[in-house]
Amino acid sequence: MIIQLDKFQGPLSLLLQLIEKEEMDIAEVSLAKIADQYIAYLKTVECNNPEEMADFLVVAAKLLLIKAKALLPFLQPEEEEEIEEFEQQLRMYQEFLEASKKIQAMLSEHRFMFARPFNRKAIVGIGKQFSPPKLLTKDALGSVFSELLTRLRPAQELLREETLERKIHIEERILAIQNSLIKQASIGFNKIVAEAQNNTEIIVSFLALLELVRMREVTVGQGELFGEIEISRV
Amino acid sequence: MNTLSSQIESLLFVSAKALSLKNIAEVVKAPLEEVEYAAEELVERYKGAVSGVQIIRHAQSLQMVSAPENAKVIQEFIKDETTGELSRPSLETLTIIAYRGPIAKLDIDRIRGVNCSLILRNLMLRGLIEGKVKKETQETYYSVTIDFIRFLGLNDVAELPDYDRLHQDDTIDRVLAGAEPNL
Amino acid sequence: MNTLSSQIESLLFVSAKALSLKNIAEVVKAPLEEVEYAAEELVERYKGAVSGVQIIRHAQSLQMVSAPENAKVIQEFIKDETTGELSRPSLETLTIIAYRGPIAKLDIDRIRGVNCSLILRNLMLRGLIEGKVKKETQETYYSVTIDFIRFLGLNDVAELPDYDRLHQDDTIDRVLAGAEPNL
Repeated sequence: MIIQLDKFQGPLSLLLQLIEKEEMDIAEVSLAKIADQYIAYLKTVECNNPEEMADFLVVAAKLLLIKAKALLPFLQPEEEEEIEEFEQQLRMYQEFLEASKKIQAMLSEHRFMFARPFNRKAIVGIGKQFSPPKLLTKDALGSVFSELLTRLRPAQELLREETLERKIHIEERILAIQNSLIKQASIGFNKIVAEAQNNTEIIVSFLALLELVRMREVTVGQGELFGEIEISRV
Repeated sequence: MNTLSSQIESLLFVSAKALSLKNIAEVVKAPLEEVEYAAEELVERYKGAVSGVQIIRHAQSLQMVSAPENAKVIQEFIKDETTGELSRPSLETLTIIAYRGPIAKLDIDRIRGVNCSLILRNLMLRGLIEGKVKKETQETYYSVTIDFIRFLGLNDVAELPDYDRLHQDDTIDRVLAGAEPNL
Repeated sequence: MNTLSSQIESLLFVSAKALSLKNIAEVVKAPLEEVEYAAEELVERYKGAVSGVQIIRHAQSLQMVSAPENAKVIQEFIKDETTGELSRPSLETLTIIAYRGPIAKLDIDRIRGVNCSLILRNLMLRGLIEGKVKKETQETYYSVTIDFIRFLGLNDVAELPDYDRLHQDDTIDRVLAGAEPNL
């Protein structure tokens, strides 16, 4: 695949590229069709920034919802609305993407307008003029600088903390589910996510489960609305 | 031309930077409305005349600049090396801010579907956007700067193609209103 | 108006000093005679219009200046720009330059996270800081002026409160080391 995934380009850009490649419009049907491609593509991407990956996964979850709805047309109206909003978001992003191409074209014409360069003499005149803020003292300078240093410090530590955050891979979760099913023929989804530390982990586990269903390795059943999801080996 | 217009012209010329209408009104000691009216007239007059000097209007400020068609000559003369090149993510973010500014960071993130912190920081450093904190909510709202408009060769951001439609596209408001808080 | 006049107008606008016709002819790459003719026309046109900007001709040189009848307003503007206490952002910028100067503009921008051009310009206008261009890199480095040091009652920046400790604090070095390269 020759799709370029720029570091900051984001999930919507990837999705639009996939849709354009298939020469489709933004619609529920095309999004359902593209879901597998999108997820397949994510797997090929090396991403060591969990936050960035999370952005891609949120979109993956939405695509899976759309695909699920295509397969199970009796989904709740609540989800209907969410899908519609997502389509709108994508269309809006596409509009701005088009606009950004026009802006790029304008910039490349080099029709820059220049301000006059700052020239003290031109403003103040030849005479030397010194106009200090009358109330400013050396002590005020010292305390302002100390405050500035304090403000700059915590931001640094916060950054270091983030890099220690644990990464979760879909592959990892797939393996975990597969391993659980070695010992027993079926297991509840709640057991799988019992040790999840955050929502992202639960989402990733759910994506892993959907992936296993797609690969026809497991089947799932749910006895009642919002009931436990039972996962069984095929 | 009346005195007020002439005074505004002199001020814009001497200051060599963007001046807010409020600031101008204070200096010339005239009511803001009159200054607004005179400024409007001035911008139009410069636009109408094929002149080597133009006036940009943006966010209640005015700046006098050289005409876009002479960019090459001026760039050579002042040895300016601006290329106008931007990475695609920067360009996307700038586009959204140009059409929809002042816009909150969260809304930019929602439109692009990614966290834009790093890009915003970089655009601020380059002086292409500026952030203003809204007092009530402590949220920062971003707008493009006059410097960015200078590079486009426009007198006003409203001259961007499709500005009216994209500026107030109601689907944007719908998406922003309905978007999940955690995206 | 033709292209040549417009180019001359733009050049005079961005140039702080008078330009000789010869110099202009070199920059716009046109024969001196044509430049002379266009210049004459330009001067006449400006004379005819009541404008806040004028073009004056001294022998073989041209200069764009503000209209003399607006001198009082300009004085008022300069007074406005150069009196009063400093805003918090200006004060921060000034202390960074006092404790860390001589310091490059880009580094000041990075420390504050925003483009500081306008603040630096105002501090220069008031005579509180000055910039020196480093020959090798063409980068401007800022320091506080002797006038400002004396105003604080000091002989040298090193006499600022806690200078040794604050000057050497590595927080800023870490911010600068971690700064993203320009996108």
